[in-house]
Amino acid sequence: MDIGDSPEEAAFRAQARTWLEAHATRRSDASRPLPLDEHVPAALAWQAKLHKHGWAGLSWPEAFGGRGMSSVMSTIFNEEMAQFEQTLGPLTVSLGMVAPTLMAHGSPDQQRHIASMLRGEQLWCQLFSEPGAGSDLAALSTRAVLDGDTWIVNGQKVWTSLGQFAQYGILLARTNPDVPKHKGITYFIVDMADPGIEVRPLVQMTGHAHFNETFLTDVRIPAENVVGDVNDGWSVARTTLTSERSSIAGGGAGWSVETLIELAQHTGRANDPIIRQQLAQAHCRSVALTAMGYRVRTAASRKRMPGREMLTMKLAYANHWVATMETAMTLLGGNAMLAGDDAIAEERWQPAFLNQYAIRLGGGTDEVQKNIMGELGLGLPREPSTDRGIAWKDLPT
Amino acid sequence: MDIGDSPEEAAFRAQARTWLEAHATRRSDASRPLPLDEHVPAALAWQAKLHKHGWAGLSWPEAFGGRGMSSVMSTIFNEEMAQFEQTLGPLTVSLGMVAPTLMAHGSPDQQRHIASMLRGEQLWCQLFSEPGAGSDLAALSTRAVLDGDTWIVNGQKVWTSLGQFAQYGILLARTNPDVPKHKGITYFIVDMADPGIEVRPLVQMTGHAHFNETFLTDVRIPAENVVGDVNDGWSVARTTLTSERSSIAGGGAGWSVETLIELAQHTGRANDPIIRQQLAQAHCRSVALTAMGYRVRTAASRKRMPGREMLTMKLAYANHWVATMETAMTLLGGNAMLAGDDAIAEERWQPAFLNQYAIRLGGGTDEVQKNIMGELGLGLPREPSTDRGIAWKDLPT
Amino acid sequence: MNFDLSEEEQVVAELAQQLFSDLAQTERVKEVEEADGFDRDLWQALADVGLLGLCLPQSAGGSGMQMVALAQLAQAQGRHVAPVPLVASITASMAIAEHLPAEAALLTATADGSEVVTAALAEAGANNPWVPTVRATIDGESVRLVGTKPAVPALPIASHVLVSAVVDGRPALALVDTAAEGVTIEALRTTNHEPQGHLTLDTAIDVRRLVTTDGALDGLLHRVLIATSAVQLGVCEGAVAHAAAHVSTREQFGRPLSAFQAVTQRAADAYIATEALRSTVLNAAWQIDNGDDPTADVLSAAYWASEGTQKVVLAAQHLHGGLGSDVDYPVHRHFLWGMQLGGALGSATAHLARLGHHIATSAS
Amino acid sequence: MNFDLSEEEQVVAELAQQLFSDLAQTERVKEVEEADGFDRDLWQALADVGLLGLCLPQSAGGSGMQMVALAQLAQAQGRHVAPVPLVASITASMAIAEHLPAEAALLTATADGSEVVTAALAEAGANNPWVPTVRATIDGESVRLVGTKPAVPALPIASHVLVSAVVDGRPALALVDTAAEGVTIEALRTTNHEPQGHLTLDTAIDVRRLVTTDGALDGLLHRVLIATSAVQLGVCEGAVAHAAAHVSTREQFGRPLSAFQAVTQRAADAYIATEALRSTVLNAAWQIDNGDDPTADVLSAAYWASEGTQKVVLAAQHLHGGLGSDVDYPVHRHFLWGMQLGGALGSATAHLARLGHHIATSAS
Repeated sequence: MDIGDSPEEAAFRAQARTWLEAHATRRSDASRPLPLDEHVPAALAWQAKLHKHGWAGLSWPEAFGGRGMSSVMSTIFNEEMAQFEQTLGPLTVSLGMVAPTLMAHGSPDQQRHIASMLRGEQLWCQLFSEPGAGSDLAALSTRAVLDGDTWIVNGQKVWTSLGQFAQYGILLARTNPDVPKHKGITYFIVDMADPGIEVRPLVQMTGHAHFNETFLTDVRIPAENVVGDVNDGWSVARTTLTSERSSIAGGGAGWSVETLIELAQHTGRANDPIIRQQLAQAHCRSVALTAMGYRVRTAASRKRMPGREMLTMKLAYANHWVATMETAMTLLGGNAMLAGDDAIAEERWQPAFLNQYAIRLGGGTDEVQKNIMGELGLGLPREPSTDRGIAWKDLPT
Repeated sequence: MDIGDSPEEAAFRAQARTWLEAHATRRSDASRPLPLDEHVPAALAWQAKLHKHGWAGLSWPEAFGGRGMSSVMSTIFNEEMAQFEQTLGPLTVSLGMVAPTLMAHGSPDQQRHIASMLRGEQLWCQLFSEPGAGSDLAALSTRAVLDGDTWIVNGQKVWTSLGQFAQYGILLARTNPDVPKHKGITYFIVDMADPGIEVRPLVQMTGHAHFNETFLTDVRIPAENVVGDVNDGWSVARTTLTSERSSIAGGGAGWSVETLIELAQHTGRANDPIIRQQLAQAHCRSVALTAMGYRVRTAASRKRMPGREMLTMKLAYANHWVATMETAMTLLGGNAMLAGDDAIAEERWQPAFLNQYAIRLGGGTDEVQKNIMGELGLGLPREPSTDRGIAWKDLPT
Repeated sequence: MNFDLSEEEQVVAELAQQLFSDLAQTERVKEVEEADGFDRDLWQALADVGLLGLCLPQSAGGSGMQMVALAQLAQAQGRHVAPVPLVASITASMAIAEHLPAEAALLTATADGSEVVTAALAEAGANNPWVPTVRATIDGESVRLVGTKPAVPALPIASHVLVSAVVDGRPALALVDTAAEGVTIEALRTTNHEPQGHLTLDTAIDVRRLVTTDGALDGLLHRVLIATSAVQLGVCEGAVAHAAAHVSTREQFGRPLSAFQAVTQRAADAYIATEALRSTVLNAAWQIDNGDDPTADVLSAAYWASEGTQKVVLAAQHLHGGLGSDVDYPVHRHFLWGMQLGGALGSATAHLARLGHHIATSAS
Repeated sequence: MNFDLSEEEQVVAELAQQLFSDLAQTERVKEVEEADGFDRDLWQALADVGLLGLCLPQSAGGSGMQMVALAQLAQAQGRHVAPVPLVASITASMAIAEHLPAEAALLTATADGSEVVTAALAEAGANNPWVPTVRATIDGESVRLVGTKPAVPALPIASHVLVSAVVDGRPALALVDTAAEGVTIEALRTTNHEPQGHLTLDTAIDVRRLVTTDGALDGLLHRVLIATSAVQLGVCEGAVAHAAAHVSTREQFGRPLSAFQAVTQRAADAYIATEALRSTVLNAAWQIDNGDDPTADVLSAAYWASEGTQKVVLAAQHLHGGLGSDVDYPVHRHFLWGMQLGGALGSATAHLARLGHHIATSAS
């Protein structure tokens, strides 16, 4: 066991830091997140720059335009990049979910998108969730019917992150209602410019609209846009969902304890023993996340699938987020719920607090994750399912 | 709304206090619980004395030898009695569970036991739980077969509190295996002196044996000892179980916050802000329990069934117990786990801590209670049952 | 001993519930949110049935009731998340009636709905409302007030504000006309759309508007804390009801969400927290009206209100899944109210710290 | 970056697991509990395969390994709740080897199993082991030691004890022969049957047995905390495994307990707490061996060990229902060990308080 950088890793880290110092802006107290409509083009431009200088797709296979390095190297680069203002947040779906799925299941033609993503030319969104299918994603009812060599799609999707900015989407639709729910789903690539697609922003409590509802009316998708086999979309989707969980967990230690300590100092509470206790707890959670991260990365670099570690880390991360926000809200006191320009450090704490549901729900609710953990981690038998083997069309609605 | 005593209640309280001062020993720092084998006869003697002086069965109907007063009066007496060393703890099953059941379901002959209990002449125990039937009590497999006018019983029971001291037991046994599990159970009175009964103490972590295993081998029970109807024992048992829940919840505010504050002072930690925070939390829990008690008593005195209030209180009480014990263990620090004579205030904290499972499990686990609360309090539909309508003998084992 | 409501208290509870369910329906609440966050029609309706004067003396056109009755009204408001400054105006007017009986005209105006009064109690920083920072200096017939108060509820719509201040090292209450010279109000946006304002004072009032009676600030804080806790109780009830309805009807994996134990257990936890709050709020309200020293009971209820409400509204939110945060669904208002009110006069940890000091001191 | 065990560390883990599963079976553990709580056969077996000398220098017959390896051994012990004073003896002997190299004979005797050593670190009252209370006074070649130490692990069976003391206001370590004059040992009964003793000192030692090196006490405390945390990790693993087996086989209401979500969710929480402990213990062990200042990492792991282990063993206990407390079922030992070890060198809140001070100081 050796947590430190090997000499090769240390050299790479130094090289990364030097390049970043020259090409990016170091984070400071004055750093503020960009509004969404500026953040998306900025992230694409940053990705293009990374690609131009050879820092994109570090651990991706060379065949897909990557550098073929170990995943430890890309983590090192991300650790260094996290100290700068430039982020790739809006590209999470594209780089973290779509690209790995296309690498595993895409046709050669479809895989050509990967290079475009790597160059920062494409933004993708995910059209999976539906108003009637949340945790039970496979119950989805958006229909796709084959007409010659074109699929005609009708239905409604929800929680489409950045749908208003995306050029492409990955879409799950039901192509055979006469078989059990998991067996009649197909995975498509859809062009978001198709006239049948209408994206409507969902205003959240924060007043922002990160998410959208997406209405699909006679959307026409060419047959070659099916990823994997027709009716086998569920197994393709599993790759995407596993990648989603990794990117949420991999969000890193998230709210750094330093930021929380600063808030405590700023509000004059850093010496309050109760607050200090909470700061120390935050530190403990963050140490655990960091150490869990070591395990995930070690497994990944040895080509083991870090499934259990990832699940644990995702749940630990959600707990950390919620508990940290509670401390922050306590520190902000009567001012915690001031909105808009009146808020203290508004762009940081309050929306993050109100958005905690996204951490808890995204990539599967805590409850669903714990059930999976019971099976994978503890070898517990599954809860009996009441809908196994029943054709989708015969399920109660 | 009026939380205080009415003039009549205040007069009764004063009268009770005067009598107790004259006949009982006020609790002090030197007070120590008696060992079990002294506690049982002492409780019976105390009950006899209460009866002799007209303080027994205060809220029981006069027909059963009670005084027919409102339940508020008996609570007032119990509140006053709690400040004295004398307790009726070992009679909880007799007075709190068996007597109400016999009042509701017993034959006139069976109801004659009630007067004996009131006079402190009888100790009862409960023979319900089995090694193979815990939360799922109705799955019990102790069999009773009718032979002429005598039932022959064979089986094994567990968690028999004070079984080694009891003269009588209440027993659930299966009398018809060919119907669904709740429908083939009969409720019996059993004489614990029957030669077929063997009571074996269960040593717990505390080193004490409050509980027993009870083995029943060809135990002969006369037909007139059936309480209620044959095969209708489940509905009789519901009365007993509801009473059990009440007596656990009614245990009062339990570990008084004063005792915890004393421990904090004794260990020199009363000014530690973190400890003080925990003391304050304990106080808040205790205020909530006290106020919940007002609601339960008000409902009872108006002849409303305080089912939901009781459930809530039982769960709140279990939470209070566990959290209080955690604070106590923190205060005791390195000495917390010293055993026997080496323990600090051993009879108080450590066994109580180790015994927390009894609070959490007795009268139904927390999980079972919360499911009931979902139904009763929130009107949620029940979880689908996988064994409804199946004959007991056909259930998987 | 009787923990049931009296007939009079029951009438208040029913009247309030009826009024809010008629007049504070979701569509109307939304409309008001998009305007200035104060429903004047509802306010007038509350005045017309006598609920704004509920706790004022009969001489001022009131019904002379107390905290247990006010808790019923506040609870019904919370259940419907109705946008009116009930707690602020009624508790402030109770303090005025008690300590400044000469202000009869103002009291009548608050009872008939024509004027709103409020109190400025929160403090900047660690928010310890028991130790005011506004300085009051008596100079003959006049009192000079200098200082600031953050996030005062209803300030932009109030005609008068009762300001907690310190005079000669002791707490006092000063009644200030919001239109007077030297009174600066900066209106604030809050996440739950409730009107609030920062107050800056560099002004003078008549000495007859200064209350220096022992315990006056404590009494007002107790009432505000418990009336606010009662609103939170209503907020919890509403949140739990929304969540129970949602999980009973929403199906996943072929059965309603409520048929999953993980869901039931979380909903039951929310139910227990709500019941603990209900019991402690009623107890504290009664103790304020009748007890010797209600401090420990008030702080206990305030703790359950801050800590418990946060748990309950988070659970309700979580049980709604993504829908919970969509502003087109009503449950998010309960969440925002729960969060807003929880921190208003100190967090759960602040209540515990004060209570810890109180019980450790009383015990020794 | 490689968080996997090295080949050498892997060998230790496997050897330890093999030995404990062969020699520390439930029946044997019970037998030892009923005697004096020290399994001498197992101790000798550990010595024979070289595990008692695992972290001693080769000159003393040891293997010269460090905390990551010791954590493997301690974890395997915890998994089997094996009654031997491993942590006490190995960490004390590591400190002796580091600071008192002249004690070669004693080190050889600890490595070959013929003698047990321990350290007296806990303090009475609030139990702050970082500030010792035993007073050491140097008088030429001799050092006078006066004071008491509560609940010292393995004291009744130890030949020597390393006592934390204060000399001229600075912490020190003093090596004391338990048979010397002026050394009083009062053997204690503990709930988990582990031998412990109260130590009273009014004695003198040779000045060459006093360690005044800067950081010696901190170093020893770090090692004891992390080795103990590793035992707790093993205790958690064992408890979770028992609980998973129980809920998978025990049927209620026609299906295994594990098919109830309330059960699965609680078991999953225990699993997460165990994994957090695993990650932080390994991290802290590595930091002790290689880092600059391991304090924050050590305290974080100790927090997870105290707080998390208590949660895990309570959950395992609860999931066993009444059986959990029956001394004939093995899971109760995990409960008792978890509770015993959690308070040994300060509670979770004490670790947090120290950590809070440390990070607030480092940050400013």
